[in-house]
Amino acid sequence: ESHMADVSACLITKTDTNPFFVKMREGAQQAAEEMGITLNAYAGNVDGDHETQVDAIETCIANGASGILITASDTSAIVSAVTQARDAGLLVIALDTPLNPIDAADATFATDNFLAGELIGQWAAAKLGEEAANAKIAMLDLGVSQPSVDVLRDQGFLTGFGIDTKDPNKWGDEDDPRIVGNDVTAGNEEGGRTAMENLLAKDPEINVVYTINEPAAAGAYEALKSFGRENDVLIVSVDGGCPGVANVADGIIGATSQQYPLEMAKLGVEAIAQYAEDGTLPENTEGKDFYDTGVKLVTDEPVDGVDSISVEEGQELCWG
Amino acid sequence: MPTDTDHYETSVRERRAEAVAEFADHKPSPLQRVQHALHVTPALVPLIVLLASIVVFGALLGSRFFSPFALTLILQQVQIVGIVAAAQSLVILTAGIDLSVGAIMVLSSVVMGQFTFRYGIPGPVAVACGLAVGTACGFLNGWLVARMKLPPFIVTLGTWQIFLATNYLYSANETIRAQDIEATAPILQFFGAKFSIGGAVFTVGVVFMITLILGLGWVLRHTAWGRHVYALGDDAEAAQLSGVDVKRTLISVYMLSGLICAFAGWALIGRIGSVSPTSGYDANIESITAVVIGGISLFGGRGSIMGSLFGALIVGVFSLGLRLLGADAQWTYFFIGVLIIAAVAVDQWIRKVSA
Amino acid sequence: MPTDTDHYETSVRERRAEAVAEFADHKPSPLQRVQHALHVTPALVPLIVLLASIVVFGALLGSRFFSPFALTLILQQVQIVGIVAAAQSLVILTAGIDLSVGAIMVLSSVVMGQFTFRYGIPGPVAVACGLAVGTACGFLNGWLVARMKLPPFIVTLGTWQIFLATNYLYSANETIRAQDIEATAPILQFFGAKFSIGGAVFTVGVVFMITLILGLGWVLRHTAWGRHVYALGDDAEAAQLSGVDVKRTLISVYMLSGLICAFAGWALIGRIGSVSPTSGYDANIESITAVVIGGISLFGGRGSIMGSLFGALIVGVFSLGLRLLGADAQWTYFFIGVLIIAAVAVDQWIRKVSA
Amino acid sequence: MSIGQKREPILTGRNLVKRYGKVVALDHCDFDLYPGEILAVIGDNGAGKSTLIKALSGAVIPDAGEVRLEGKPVHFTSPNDARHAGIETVYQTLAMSPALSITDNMFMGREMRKPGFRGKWLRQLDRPAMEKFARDKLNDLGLMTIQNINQAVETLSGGQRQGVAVARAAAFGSRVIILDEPTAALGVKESRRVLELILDVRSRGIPIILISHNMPHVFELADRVHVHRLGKRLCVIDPKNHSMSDAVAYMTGAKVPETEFETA
Amino acid sequence: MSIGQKREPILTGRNLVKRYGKVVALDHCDFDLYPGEILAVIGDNGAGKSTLIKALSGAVIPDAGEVRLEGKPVHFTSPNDARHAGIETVYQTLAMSPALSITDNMFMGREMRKPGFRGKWLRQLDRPAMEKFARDKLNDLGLMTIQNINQAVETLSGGQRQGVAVARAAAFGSRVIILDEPTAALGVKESRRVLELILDVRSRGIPIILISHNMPHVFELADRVHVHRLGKRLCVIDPKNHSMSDAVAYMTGAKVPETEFETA
Ligand SMILES: Nc1ncnc2c1ncn2[C@@H]1O[C@H](COP(=O)(O)OP(=O)(O)OP(=O)(O)O)[C@@H](O)[C@H]1O
Ligand SMILES: Nc1ncnc2c1ncn2[C@@H]1O[C@H](COP(=O)(O)OP(=O)(O)OP(=O)(O)O)[C@@H](O)[C@H]1O
Ligand SMILES: OC[C@H]1O[C@](O)(CO)[C@@H](O)[C@@H]1O
Ligand SMILES: [Mg+2]
Ligand SMILES: [Mg+2]
Repeated sequence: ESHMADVSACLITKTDTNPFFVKMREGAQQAAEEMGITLNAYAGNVDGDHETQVDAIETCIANGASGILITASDTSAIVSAVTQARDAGLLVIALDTPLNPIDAADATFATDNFLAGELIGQWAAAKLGEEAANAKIAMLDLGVSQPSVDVLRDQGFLTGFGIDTKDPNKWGDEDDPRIVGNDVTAGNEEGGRTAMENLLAKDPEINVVYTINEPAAAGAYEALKSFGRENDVLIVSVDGGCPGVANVADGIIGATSQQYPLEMAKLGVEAIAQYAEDGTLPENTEGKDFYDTGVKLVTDEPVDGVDSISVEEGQELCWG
Repeated sequence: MPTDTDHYETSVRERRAEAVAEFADHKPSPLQRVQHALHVTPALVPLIVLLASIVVFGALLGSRFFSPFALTLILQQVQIVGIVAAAQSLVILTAGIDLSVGAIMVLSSVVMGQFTFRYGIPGPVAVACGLAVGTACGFLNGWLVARMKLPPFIVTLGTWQIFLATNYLYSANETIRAQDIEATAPILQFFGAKFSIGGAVFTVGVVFMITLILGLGWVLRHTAWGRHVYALGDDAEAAQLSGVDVKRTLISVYMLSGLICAFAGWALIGRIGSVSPTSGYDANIESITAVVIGGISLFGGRGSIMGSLFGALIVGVFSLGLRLLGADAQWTYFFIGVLIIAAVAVDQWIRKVSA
Repeated sequence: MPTDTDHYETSVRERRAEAVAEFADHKPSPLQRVQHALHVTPALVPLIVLLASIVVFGALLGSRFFSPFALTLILQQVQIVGIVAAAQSLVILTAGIDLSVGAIMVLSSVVMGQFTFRYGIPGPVAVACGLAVGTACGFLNGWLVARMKLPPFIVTLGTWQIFLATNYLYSANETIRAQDIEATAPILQFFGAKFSIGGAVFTVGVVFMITLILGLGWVLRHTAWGRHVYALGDDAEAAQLSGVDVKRTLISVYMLSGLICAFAGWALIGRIGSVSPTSGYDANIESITAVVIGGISLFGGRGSIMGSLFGALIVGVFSLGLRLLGADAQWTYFFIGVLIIAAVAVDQWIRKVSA
Repeated sequence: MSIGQKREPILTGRNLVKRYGKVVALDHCDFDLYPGEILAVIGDNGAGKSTLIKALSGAVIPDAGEVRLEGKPVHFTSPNDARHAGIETVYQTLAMSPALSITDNMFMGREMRKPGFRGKWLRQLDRPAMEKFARDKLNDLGLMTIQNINQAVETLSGGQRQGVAVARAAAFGSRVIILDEPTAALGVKESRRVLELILDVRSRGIPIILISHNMPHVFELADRVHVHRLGKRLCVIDPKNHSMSDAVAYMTGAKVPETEFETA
Repeated sequence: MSIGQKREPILTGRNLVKRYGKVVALDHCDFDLYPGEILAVIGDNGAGKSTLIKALSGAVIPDAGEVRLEGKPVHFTSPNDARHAGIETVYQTLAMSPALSITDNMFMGREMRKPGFRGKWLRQLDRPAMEKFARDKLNDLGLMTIQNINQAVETLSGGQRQGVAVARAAAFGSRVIILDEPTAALGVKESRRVLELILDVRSRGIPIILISHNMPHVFELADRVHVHRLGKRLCVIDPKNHSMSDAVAYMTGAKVPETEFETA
């Protein structure tokens, strides 16, 4: 459609190295091509790089974009810049990571991150059975600024596992003795490995590892391997990228909550196109304050009471 | 005391030059005249580069770039680095370097925020406290450099870590939300206040940055303190002997630098709306980059503070221009890297021939 | 040529000292003897600090810390910084600095990975290509410093950005998965191979780091090239006049530094299993920190490369020790900051009195 | 000029001590300068000459001992203190900032401020006044024709620099002028120019302390010669009654003087 | 020593030119050194003396002109080239690395390697051999009793350093030894020691080029005096037939020589 040619959208991700965001970008690019609109993609240098995202938002405003898709690194701090964009008439959609407050964006297309955490928590608890009472858990979180996605997954996991989360808006304030400790990973391999090592040194008997995402899980696995613990520790994660699902197949990760970034990207681009055409705003999922793009637990060792799909099914749905 | 001997060496060289000058050819070529002009006006090279890059991106991008809106957006995007670069310039003029600028900036902004929200101190008082903390950090740097005679690079490498750790520990990594600040202590966001003239949008922070740099330029040129800063950067031993209180001047420079960084922290709240202890991580490298591209010598005593404003703007023009072109952000870094090396190579060339 | 005059100055001072020594009291106090010992063995201070911190954390944490397991874990955690610090030490011994070490490391590791997976080149060849790229980056730095006579700080500030941008642009930000590497080109993970002796776990990377530093220590002490590196760092002009090919030696130092960084890139793949273009962001500052704590003078020509190993280990001991104590990670940075300043203050003290 | 032992000295040092670590640079040193005279200070390298004049000019604070100016004890803690008291020094290294202008250098540490608000509150320099003063002083001394009083010192020749340094001292030094090796490393012609400058200053009645290794210069100019050895004054000799080789013999310890004031 | 104009010179320079930007440091300069002689080179500051000897010793590559050693043209591109040809230089700045040992400094740039595998492949230095050689050479010259041949040069006194520099030159200089202002900034006693050293080296038959501003030293030691002015050789004089003031008058242009070889 020719009238779409001057419509443009922006995609701003946390980094452009995490395969999740690489896929998200590809998905958005493809959707944009199909719709006949222009897409400009920007990213922070590292997970947590807030200023670069602000600069990118401003660039999108200057560029006369119709809307912005953003996975925010600092979910509170980004709000001012987002408000500025909305005031300038742009549609702002949070992808993957809700803003704080969530209604600072016009819409949010995301995994239900709390549910994603809860699923792997429930699965891990059921997997251990009786032993869950004596578990030794390592929590590999994202970053010290505790962005919403970080808190939701962590607290979801603990809830699913049956641990009191104290303040649900904050990780690290729990006092359950089963938690060996929290450490941050920046959501990448290097951080995952060092954090895992630190926690192992604290307590070599760790047998459950929660990880914020699959790159961090991969790093944690390297650490466990170097300590000869790769076979007797349960790693759970979130993402469901093809490499991650392959890791589940290989028994490296016990279970992972699969997200659908291509869906987020596609929906986001479509929503912007729609908005540019007639000003329609996207709707939320029934009963939620965001549009839930869905989450499925991927494992080959299903447990009672927790819905899951097989690795084979997971591989069909996976991305990257 | 390398400065002592540098001076000696220079004077010996000068003397030699004179004795031989008698039989050397003296008519300057046009190229030499250009070099001379560049030598006496150190901010000229970055200014030319700045204008050239605006013209090039303007040609490539048309009105998307060459509009009051986009051009003033650049000002907004460089304001933090620009303010910090002013602080960095002062320190570098004394032949020092300050790696802790970013940490002082964030720590000060966190103090402003936490004092308001944790202790319920009124906004203006909290801001004053933040400015005082920045100045105190600068004092610590200055004291270690001037009194303990430790190398600035190492001192500020150390205090960088110390201030940043203090910032995280004190703030408990807590972001203070823009909405809360707006409700309780809007003065914290003062530097973010906007006004527009035509399509051009200015913020208080941008006005502050420009005023600050013009003001510092004036002070450096028209007050005794300013002359002393240049003198001690040029040759600390000579300055001391000719009556400059080197230690006091040095400490005052680091304190002023700390204060300016605290203002940058205030401006940072205005820019991002919230108080975020994780911001400004790269401010030290970015400010040094601006200063270097701006033509201030890392060896001290030479260069104009206007240059670092131009340096910061050049980086801003490249960043926005390339982003608008849809180029991968990495190209910006690539070109900035090339620009840094080119800037110092040109500088070397100017010095060599006009020496 | 400040080195020239430094030399002049030193020789004049020495002469003066002699003339007056005749009527000065010469018996050294015990304190002076300690200072002398520290002066002639520059790695002694960091070694003492290292041992002391192991003892303190051992006392606080008992066997959790004071076990072969935990102690060798520290070695694993510092291996990358340790290897990069070896490269950094060489450059700093020549009175230079290399801000691009981290960028060279990542770029090399990405080349190793992409050459294998994008072009299907066999692992060992791809590794060799990665090592060659690292060396070439070092050559560019060395050429700009030695031939173009640009200041190392600025050159490597520029190439840092250039190499890092190249890395991102070339890799298209693609991470290569550990399992794929294991299947296709396990040699890329060679440095991660581990073996244990008792509870102590060693990796090839750790062994490489230690061998590298011992080897470089030997080369610096027992070959002409090593003596030339010290000589030119001490006084480049004097070294040139007394027959050292300063430019060639300088370039060779930067090339070797690049090569070592490429090895660090290889070791990085071993450590994180995968090839990730975002790793090693802080390697430059961490390596400089290790070198400074290790007692190598930023002014060149003085210090022992063993010192930087100790420096890296001190940082590692503090990081793990404080984590195990349950302290916030930020305390590590705080103490490292204090340590940096303390290290240089002690260094200054040693020089002053034994001068 | 007579060797005025009976007159009151203008500047004296008594029992001055200065240690640098294990080095004793001044070892209970005495010193006297009389009005209107050129006093040369000679001595071997490292004998402590520069340290002595630094102690007299506030650049070094002695560990012990007393300095008196016109009979009154003074305690200089910086070169500026001595300057305010009218003692000006041209140091061995000239102490100029190469990148700054002649005017800036002449006024370094004692800049003039504009009158009124701009001076008091903005602390603005009074450039025109400073420039005029600098130009006048250079002319007064018949020094040289410097084109542009605002040119950077680094663009001057060595001789011109030395001239500016001496002019600075002469312009502000109302009581005593101290010159540390003003001709070292200078060519023959340029040395001559500086020597004439010194005589010129003396003819205006200001006493001068001249440190030099150059015996012919010392014997040509000085009224009295203070011989410094091993951190203290060995003796003071009259150049008219002593040969250069005597002086060198004293300096090096080859010959021992009978009394401190050989010529008194 | 006779002024051997008839003998073949050992080292000659013809029409040497060296420009630094707009400064012409060597302006078609000629130079001759004869076997066994001490040739002094004198001239005002900046006349180009140091540049001349740098051109002869490979530290500077002349823009034009020719250098011949024993009649054969040579093209030195680094100090090491000149060294290999047997020309050793003690530069004005001594050119030593303060933090390194006496041995390291003596062998800088021409280190000895261990025989066999360790030398060839590991490139290991032969420290014992180097130390023995260094000690022998210092003793040979009856130089001084240095306790520890491995002590850092920065721990030596100025006189000792100068000694080491001269010893290095004497040890390796088989054809020519060049000394640039070896006594500048040295005390009287120490200067004397260095002068004796020079005579000592000459007595072993090696010709010496001596640059100095110190006329008494020049006239005491030199067989011939090369007067350098404005970048070239103005004349060569015999110190036995000329006074110091003649020499200074030539140097400064106050007097013009009749022929280039006044004494030839
Ligand atoms: N700042 C200092 N720190 C340490 N030692 C010093 C310092 N200044 C001077 N000395 C020492 O004090 C002694 C006296 O030095 P001083 O400069 O006064 O000698 P001088 O007679 O002026 O020598 P010269 O003729 O070489 O100028 C020397 O041994 C010198 O090394
Ligand atoms: N590396 C250089 N770069 C630029 N100019 C130089 C260089 N070396 C020497 N010159 C210039 O060449 C001229 C001759 O210098 P040279 O050192 O040869 O003089 P000299 O006769 O040895 O003087 P002195 O007696 O002071 O040692 C001087 O004008 C000097 O400034
Ligand atoms: O770093 C955290 C980020 O990583 C992901 O899990 C993808 O790997 C995202 O969903 C999340 O925002
Ligand atoms: Mg002196
Ligand atoms: Mg010379």
